[in-house]
Amino acid sequence: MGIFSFKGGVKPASHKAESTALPIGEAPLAARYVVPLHQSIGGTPRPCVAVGDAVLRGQRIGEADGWISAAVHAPTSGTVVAIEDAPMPHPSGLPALAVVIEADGCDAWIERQPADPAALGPDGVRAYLQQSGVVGLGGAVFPSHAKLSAGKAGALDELVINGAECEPYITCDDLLMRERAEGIVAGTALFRDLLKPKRVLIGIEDNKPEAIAAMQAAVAKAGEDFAVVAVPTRYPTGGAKELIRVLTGKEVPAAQRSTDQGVQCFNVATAYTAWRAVAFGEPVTSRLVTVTGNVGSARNWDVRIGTPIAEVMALAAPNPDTDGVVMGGPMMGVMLPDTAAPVVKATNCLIAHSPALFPPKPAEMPCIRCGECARACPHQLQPFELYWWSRAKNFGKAQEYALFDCIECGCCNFVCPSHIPLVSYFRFAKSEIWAREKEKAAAEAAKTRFEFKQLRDEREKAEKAERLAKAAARQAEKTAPAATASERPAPAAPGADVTTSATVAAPSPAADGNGDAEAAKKAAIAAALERARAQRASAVPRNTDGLSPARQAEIAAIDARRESATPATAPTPVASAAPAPVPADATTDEEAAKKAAIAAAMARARAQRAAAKPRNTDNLTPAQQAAVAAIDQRRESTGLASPAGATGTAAAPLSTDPHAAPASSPPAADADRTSTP
Amino acid sequence: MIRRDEFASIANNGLWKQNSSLVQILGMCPLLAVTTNATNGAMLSLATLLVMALSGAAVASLRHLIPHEIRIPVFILIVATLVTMVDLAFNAGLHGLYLVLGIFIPLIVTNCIVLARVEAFAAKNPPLHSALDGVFMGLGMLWTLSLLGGLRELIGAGTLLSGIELVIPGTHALRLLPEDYPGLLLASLPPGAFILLGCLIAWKNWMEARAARAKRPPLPHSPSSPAPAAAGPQG
Amino acid sequence: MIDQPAPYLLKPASVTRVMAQVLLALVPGIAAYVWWFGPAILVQLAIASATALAAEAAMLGLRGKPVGPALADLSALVTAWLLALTLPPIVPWWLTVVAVLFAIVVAKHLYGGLGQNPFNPAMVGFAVVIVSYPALVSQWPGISGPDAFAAQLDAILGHRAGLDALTGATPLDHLKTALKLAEGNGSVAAVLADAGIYGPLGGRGWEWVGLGYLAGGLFLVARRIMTWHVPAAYLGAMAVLAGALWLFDGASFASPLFHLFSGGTLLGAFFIATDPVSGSTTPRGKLLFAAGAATLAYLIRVFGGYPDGVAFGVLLMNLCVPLIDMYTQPPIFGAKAMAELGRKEGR
Amino acid sequence: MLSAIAVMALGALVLGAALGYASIRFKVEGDPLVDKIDACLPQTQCGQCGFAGCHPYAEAIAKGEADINQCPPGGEEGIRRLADLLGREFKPLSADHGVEKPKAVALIDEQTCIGCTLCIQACPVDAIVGAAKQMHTVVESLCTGCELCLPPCPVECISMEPIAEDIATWKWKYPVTAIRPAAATPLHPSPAQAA
Amino acid sequence: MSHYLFVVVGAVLVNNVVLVKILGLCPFMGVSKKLETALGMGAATTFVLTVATGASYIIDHFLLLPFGLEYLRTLSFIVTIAAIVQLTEMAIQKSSPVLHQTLGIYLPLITTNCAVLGVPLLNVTNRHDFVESLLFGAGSAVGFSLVLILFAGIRERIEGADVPAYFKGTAIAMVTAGLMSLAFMGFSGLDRYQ
Amino acid sequence: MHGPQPPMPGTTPPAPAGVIGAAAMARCTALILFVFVIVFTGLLAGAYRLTRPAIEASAREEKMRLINEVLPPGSYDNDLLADALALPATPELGLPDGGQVLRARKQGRPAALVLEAVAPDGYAGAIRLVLAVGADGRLLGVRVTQHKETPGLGDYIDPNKDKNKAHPWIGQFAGLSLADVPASGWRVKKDGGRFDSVAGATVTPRAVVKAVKKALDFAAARGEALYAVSAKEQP
Ligand SMILES: Cc1cc2nc3c(=O)[nH]c(=O)nc-3n(C[C@H](O)[C@H](O)[C@H](O)COP(=O)(O)O)c2cc1C
Ligand SMILES: Cc1cc2nc3c(=O)[nH]c(=O)nc-3n(C[C@H](O)[C@H](O)[C@H](O)COP(=O)(O)O)c2cc1C
Ligand SMILES: Cc1cc2nc3c(=O)[nH]c(=O)nc-3n(C[C@H](O)[C@H](O)[C@H](O)COP(=O)(O)O)c2cc1C
Ligand SMILES: Cc1cc2nc3c(=O)[nH]c(=O)nc-3n(C[C@H](O)[C@H](O)[C@H](O)CO)c2cc1C
Ligand code: SF4
Ligand code: SF4
Ligand code: SF4
Ligand code: SF4
Ligand code: FES
Repeated sequence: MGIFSFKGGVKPASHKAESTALPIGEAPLAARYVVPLHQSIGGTPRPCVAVGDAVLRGQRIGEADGWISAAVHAPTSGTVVAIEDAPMPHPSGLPALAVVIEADGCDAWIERQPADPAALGPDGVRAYLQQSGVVGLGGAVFPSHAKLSAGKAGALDELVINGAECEPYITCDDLLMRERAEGIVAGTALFRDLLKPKRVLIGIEDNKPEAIAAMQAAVAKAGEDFAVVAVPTRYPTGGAKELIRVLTGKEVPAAQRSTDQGVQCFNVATAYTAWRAVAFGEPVTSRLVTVTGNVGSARNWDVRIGTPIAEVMALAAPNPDTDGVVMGGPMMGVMLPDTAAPVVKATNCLIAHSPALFPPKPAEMPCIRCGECARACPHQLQPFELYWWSRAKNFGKAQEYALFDCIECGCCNFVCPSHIPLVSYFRFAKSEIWAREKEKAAAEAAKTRFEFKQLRDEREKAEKAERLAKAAARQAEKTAPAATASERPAPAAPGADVTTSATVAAPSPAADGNGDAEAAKKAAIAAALERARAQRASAVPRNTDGLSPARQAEIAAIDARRESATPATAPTPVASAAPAPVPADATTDEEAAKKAAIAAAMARARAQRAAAKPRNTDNLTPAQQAAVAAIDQRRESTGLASPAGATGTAAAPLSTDPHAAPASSPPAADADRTSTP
Repeated sequence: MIRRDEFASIANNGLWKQNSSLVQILGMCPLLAVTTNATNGAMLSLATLLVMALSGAAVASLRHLIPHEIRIPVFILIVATLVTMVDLAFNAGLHGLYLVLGIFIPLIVTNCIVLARVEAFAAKNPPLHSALDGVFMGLGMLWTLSLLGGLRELIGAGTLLSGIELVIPGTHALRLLPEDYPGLLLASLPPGAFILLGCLIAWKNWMEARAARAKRPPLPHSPSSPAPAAAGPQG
Repeated sequence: MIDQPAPYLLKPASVTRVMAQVLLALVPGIAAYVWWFGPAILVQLAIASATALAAEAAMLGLRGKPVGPALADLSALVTAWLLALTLPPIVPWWLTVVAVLFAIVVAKHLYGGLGQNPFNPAMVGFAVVIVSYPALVSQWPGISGPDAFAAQLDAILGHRAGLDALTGATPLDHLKTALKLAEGNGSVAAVLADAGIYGPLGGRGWEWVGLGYLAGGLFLVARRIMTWHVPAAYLGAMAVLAGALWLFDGASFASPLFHLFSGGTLLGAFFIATDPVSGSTTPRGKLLFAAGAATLAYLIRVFGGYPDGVAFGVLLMNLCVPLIDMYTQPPIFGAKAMAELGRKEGR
Repeated sequence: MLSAIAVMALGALVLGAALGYASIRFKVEGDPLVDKIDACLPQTQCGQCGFAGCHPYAEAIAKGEADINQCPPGGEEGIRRLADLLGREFKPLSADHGVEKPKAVALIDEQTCIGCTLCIQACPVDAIVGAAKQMHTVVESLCTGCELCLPPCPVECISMEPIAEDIATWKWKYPVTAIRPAAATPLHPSPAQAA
Repeated sequence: MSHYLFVVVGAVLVNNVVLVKILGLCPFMGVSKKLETALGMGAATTFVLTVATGASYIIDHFLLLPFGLEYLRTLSFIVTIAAIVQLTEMAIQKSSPVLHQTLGIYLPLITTNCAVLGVPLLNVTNRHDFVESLLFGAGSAVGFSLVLILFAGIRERIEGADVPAYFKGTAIAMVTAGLMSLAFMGFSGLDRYQ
Repeated sequence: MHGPQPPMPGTTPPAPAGVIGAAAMARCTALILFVFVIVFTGLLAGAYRLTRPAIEASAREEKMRLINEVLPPGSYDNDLLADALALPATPELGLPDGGQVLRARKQGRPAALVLEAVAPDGYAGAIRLVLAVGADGRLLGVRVTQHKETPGLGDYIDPNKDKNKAHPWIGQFAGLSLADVPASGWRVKKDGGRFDSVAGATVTPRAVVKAVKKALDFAAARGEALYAVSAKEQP
């Protein structure tokens, strides 16, 4: 087992002894739990309980929303008293949606049923872990099930279990390994069975001899061939990429996933919780939290998710000069704007901050390009260049210098003789770039829609002119009276032709009267068939086919609403794709026939789509779908939406990550209604 | 003919607002190369002024005859002809200065500001306006070049208007600083020219910022403010 | 609630500490200087320091920045000392003032102050005065004990009448002029043996000053104030170039040892080319920068119009720094894997 | 005299021939610059720049008929991008064309909306949904905030709502530096603001 | 032979067109904001300048001198240069529209780049022969490109610097050019063996 | 004028028309350009004719001005410029490419030679000189015509730059002859000779002194012969 090393890194004083003196303590029950729905990377779970519902510990209260998302559970038994925006342990201090549970004190579990991985099969286990809310507890809170499938490179070479815990002050993994090593090994075995790696490596920094011994013993006891490796103590060895480098010699670039290099990395606590979930049927409802810093008694506590941080801090008796609470370690943690915020799955450590413990930073001086930061950077970036360009808001240049390879470990910041808050500049630059990219994508989309609209307007104008000309011609020639029938038989909504028109379909069955061109004949037949089907599909066809899918969906919703609100109006208008049955005119022009054929084909396609999914939202982006759904919900809450709109539709996912927003499935009821004439 | 406001705007543009040297950063080569003293700067500016005024007038008169595609070659032709005439005149009349200014007289042809004005102004305006524009652009150049040249020789050697004897025989330079002033030779060398011009541009920025600050709309409580009328019903 | 971003731990380091160590490292060289050439240099250091601090304070004030912390960083003093050490100790006081003003005002503060200047301020100051007052800046004092101090002070105050007695050519300048005048029949060996201004390593006296700088420089390398790259590449390139020409024609070109120990070579290698702000920052870039600066310094001192080329070499390489840095970025973490990926996808 | 004219005439002929040949040989069509400029514009299509949308404005810039500082929605950032692309000096937003405002979306008061569809026709990016005589709604994520739908509405039921920040859209702020940049020019509130 | 080397070294470094001879400053200031454009402009100018020196030598020696028409030098040189520039522009526009766009208005401005007319005129004053003329032209062009590119590199960097407000932009660029010119003074004397 | 062509929708097939139009257009513009070239060249030629006499006169005057600095105007009565001799390559005068000798005569008798000389070993390259040597071997005057010595240091050899206006350094040579000054005296004082130099800049004067001495030697050796050759037959 070769130990490799990575360049850079720093060695701050570790301050781990303070909180390892006492064993893990069980935090007392709180009266009230605030369980945020968004606790992992990816989609925001949808609440699946209602205010007033009674819940048991381990009961699912938030449903995973997509593949990169994990369920959220009640931390104790009690009553749901609110589903509302609550303060979050987030540097912004902004609130987010949470389920508030008032504990009943019984702390009763749901019925816990161990799962049998063999019976479930790999996919079953992954789904089970997702349902159990197992996410990475090493800090990134990435849903673990998503990391448990092999990558592009095929079979995995190494599975790395991360027990490095390199940040100062934090000891929760240390204590977990000391006291619950067997569970970690069992969890590791579970991961091993899913990923089938050639080797399993458990990396622990050599400043935790007890943990190493405990893990070695547990591995031996379980009879596994996992290698427990003591790695040199240096921050940030615990970073997944650094640990992988140290244990395997492989470097995973920022633009790649570790599985592409045949490695996957999990935190020890993740393995432990996964094992608890599978072997005992216990979803993630608590986690170990190191409470330390400027406190009377530093210790690790097993804390329920959702416990207000202030209550957890109180357990450690903070000293009076405490002036803030840092969540996470002193290198990467964030100062919490509000200690009413709850403990979440990412809360590994709470440090009471005081000026004595963490002296206020000296004033920022200009960068003298001394290069200390570059020497300390574990990713071999040039932090001072990143800083130079981030400060000047030249984000293009910052990206040229690999801004997004920065893992925000803070090493550069730690060594800088000018005390520049480098990481803050990088975070600023990154979030600006993301915002800009979002804006750019939005602009691009707006442009496409704008161009589409222009095209449509033009086409409409042209068609209208053509129609007028033809009508004039017909008048002049005094052709068959059948041909002079009105263009639109009894439109249900008289105003509809103002907004949109059936221009595409207008000249549809143009040539059904004559058989000189084969194409024309075929087109005619197709068009006739089409018309028939369309007529079948809706009693009163409306010309809504020129609409964008978004608008069609909207109209459907509005119609539904109207229907329920004022039942006296016209018979069930439904979004459909009926071509306007414009009577054939007498022209024998081949071109017209061809056009007609195309138009008919298009109309057919559209009609089919419409028939299958009346709410034509399928080609919207998830974000737009989410937006539409949100509108629905708004209406619903103002009592405007139809019951049809409410059935089956999930409650609005107040997405925090628009890109991962759910694809709201169309309500089945609508589909049924449309297909039944 | 020409209206007063037009005249004022042409003059302001040439002398200050669109000053070729400080704002447009065109015509840099003579600006920096010949300003080792005020005399050279002024004389070359006069030559340029002459060319600009004449070429402005010529192009403006001929602008309707010149097809768009070949306007650049024709402009160059006109300018080059005029420059050569000026060159001949200097050679004949001010031979000493002619030798000092060297290739910078023929280089008036490529003085970016000449072609830039012809293209941007004379091609679109009547002859009188164009000639005036040339004159004022030239005057703008004149004061900047003289100022820069004066500063350079003053800092460099402590004198002013050295080389004047080449223009007006019998006169001689003024010595403004004491005889034992050591002189900062750098000012007379190319680096000094660049750095001093940088300072002049900064000075202009400062003047403009000051002017802008003075022109700021007065505070709302000031009675003379015309704005409150438009402030809406609450106001 | 305090509002500070992570990390909450900082290493005890500061710009002041860095600069103070640089100043400290200059002390051995200065001591040797005083020993051989008299205390006039101390007067110049004082003039330069006072001017630098005043100019720095004035510029900070004009730009509306807090004056205190910026003065306390000592960077202006480093600039002032290095500048004073590159000028002859007997130049008139106003010349030192002009040089320092150019260094601090033009080269440093017009670019935004500490850390942002693309050119080495001290060398800008030096170049300005050598271009403007070549005569004054090429008059160096001969070896003199403390007894010459009065005359030197007189020269500094501007009374330069009896100067000829004080001054002598520097070894580099003397060698160059002597070789040129002799028109082919003079050899380096003959010149070096002839005049009493040469020692076993370089110029007499100057070699000790150089050794002082070397000691200080090694101290800085040991304290990790700077890395080995710049001095090593600087001295290496100088030695290789001088050695090659010396081997090619030993009569017309002095030995590498002579070049290493005369002029500003050692000061340049350890204190000037190492300026972190205006120099290159990547490891390979530092090698390139220093080697380039040394090459130019050698070419200028041997073939060019100035007695020594250290300042111009550094300034000319300062010009190239953005490009050097851009093209010598070290590979970042995982770059190899990315390159492999690229290769695979390319196929 | 004659020799001079002859020499120059000869030169003119040769060069003229070369240029004539080249102009045919190297003929190009289209202007990729317009697309690049267009990509720098926010695509709000609001017309505040004085053109019928972003693309026409881009064309005008490319032709040199419009300055780069006429697009308020793009703001300073947009002007900077254009200046960068075109190698020009940055200049502040031209006051004639409006001011930079925080991003907002249109909101239709659904109780008041009479379903006249006028706003639908006005919206350049199809962000309003609804059919005749039915209430209309703005799809928030599609709305660019161009305000073009405001004037046509006969019952004035559309208002602009600034977009509020939430955790997902929250951005890390520019670090406050201890050494403050040069004292900013004092803020003079404009009369309208004060009123 | 070695005197050709000195012609080139002299033109590139010692008597650099921009920093010492002070020619071609408008493009030097105008096209140096970005490295990419500087590279493009450098390449274009190098080409035009080299061709222009060759062409003007031929014109001078075979058309003007034989007929005693020295006074037509300026006129004939500039017209030739304008034509060469236009040809180059068309060729670039065809072959690399991107380059053409980034160079924008500056390509036609090569015509009014003093260096392009100044170098042929200097060739005449210095009585260079054909090879020397070409070398001097190419050397000057390389010198122009060199300093343009270095300057662009520095300007990109000081874009991020906290330059005093009134010096932002052109003013500080001028100062930088001055300091560059100062650095280039270090080369003086290197061509004295010429 | 240049009103736009009315568009004719639908009738003209656009592409071919464009090509034909372009060709015709090209011919037309080429013609216009041609006419412009002819006209402006004509103008220029006219201007040249007008100014030529003046230019020639001032060129002559310029040359005479320099000569008069080294040769007192009254000391000759012939047309100096007409009495010129072209020298082939003359290493004695440091002229590798040859040069010119002017012969001053008074009443037909040799009065003085005006020689060009080059000191190749100046501090920063060659220094070009003009000197007048009387028929008696006495130096009448020396002037530097071209040099690249360091401004402010080595340039005191040029009387215009010399700080000592009353007794410029170059004035030391007037009146000296080989007979007055022994060979060892033709050095700067620092080297034991009789010529002053400025401390810190002795390379330059050394070069000049050496060149002057060589020129005197040359005049002594070849003077007779040079006076003898007629202007028509070249040596
Ligand atoms: C958008 C996104 C998608 C990811 N998809 C996968 C995936 O499909 N499979 C997987 O093994 N890991 C996946 N990951 C996880 C990362 O590759 C990485 O293993 C994980 O974030 C390691 O934690 P760290 O960020 O703390 O280093 C994904 C990460 C992100 C951000
Ligand atoms: C600078 C840095 C330090 C980290 N330190 C640790 C650590 O000490 N222990 C740990 O388990 N994860 C640490 N992580 C998180 C790991 O990168 C990675 O996300 C985790 O090991 C993946 O396991 P998980 O998905 O089970 O959380 C660190 C991340 C970073 C960026
Ligand atoms: C930048 C510089 C330029 C110089 N220029 C000249 C010069 O033009 N002429 C000259 O004679 N000496 C010049 N010198 C001085 C010579 O290098 C040399 O030191 C001097 O001529 C020796 O004179 P001395 O014997 O009087 O000390 C210059 C020196 C320096 C540093
Ligand atoms: C190792 C080291 C070398 C330095 N060398 C110089 C120098 O050569 N010239 C100078 O002006 N400042 C020097 N400084 C000081 C400082 O970096 C300089 O003033 C900045 O360039 C001003 O922004 C040096 C500093 C250090 C740490
Ligand atoms: S450690 Fe600080 S001062 Fe040094 S280069 Fe990095 S950012 Fe600049
Ligand atoms: S925070 Fe980023 S730049 Fe700084 S050391 Fe860590 S990875 Fe490198
Ligand atoms: S102002 Fe801006 S967003 Fe509005 S149309 Fe013009 S370019 Fe587009
Ligand atoms: S809804 Fe209104 S504000 Fe929004 S994009 Fe459409 S027209 Fe503009
Ligand atoms: S004036 Fe010389 S390039 Fe513009």
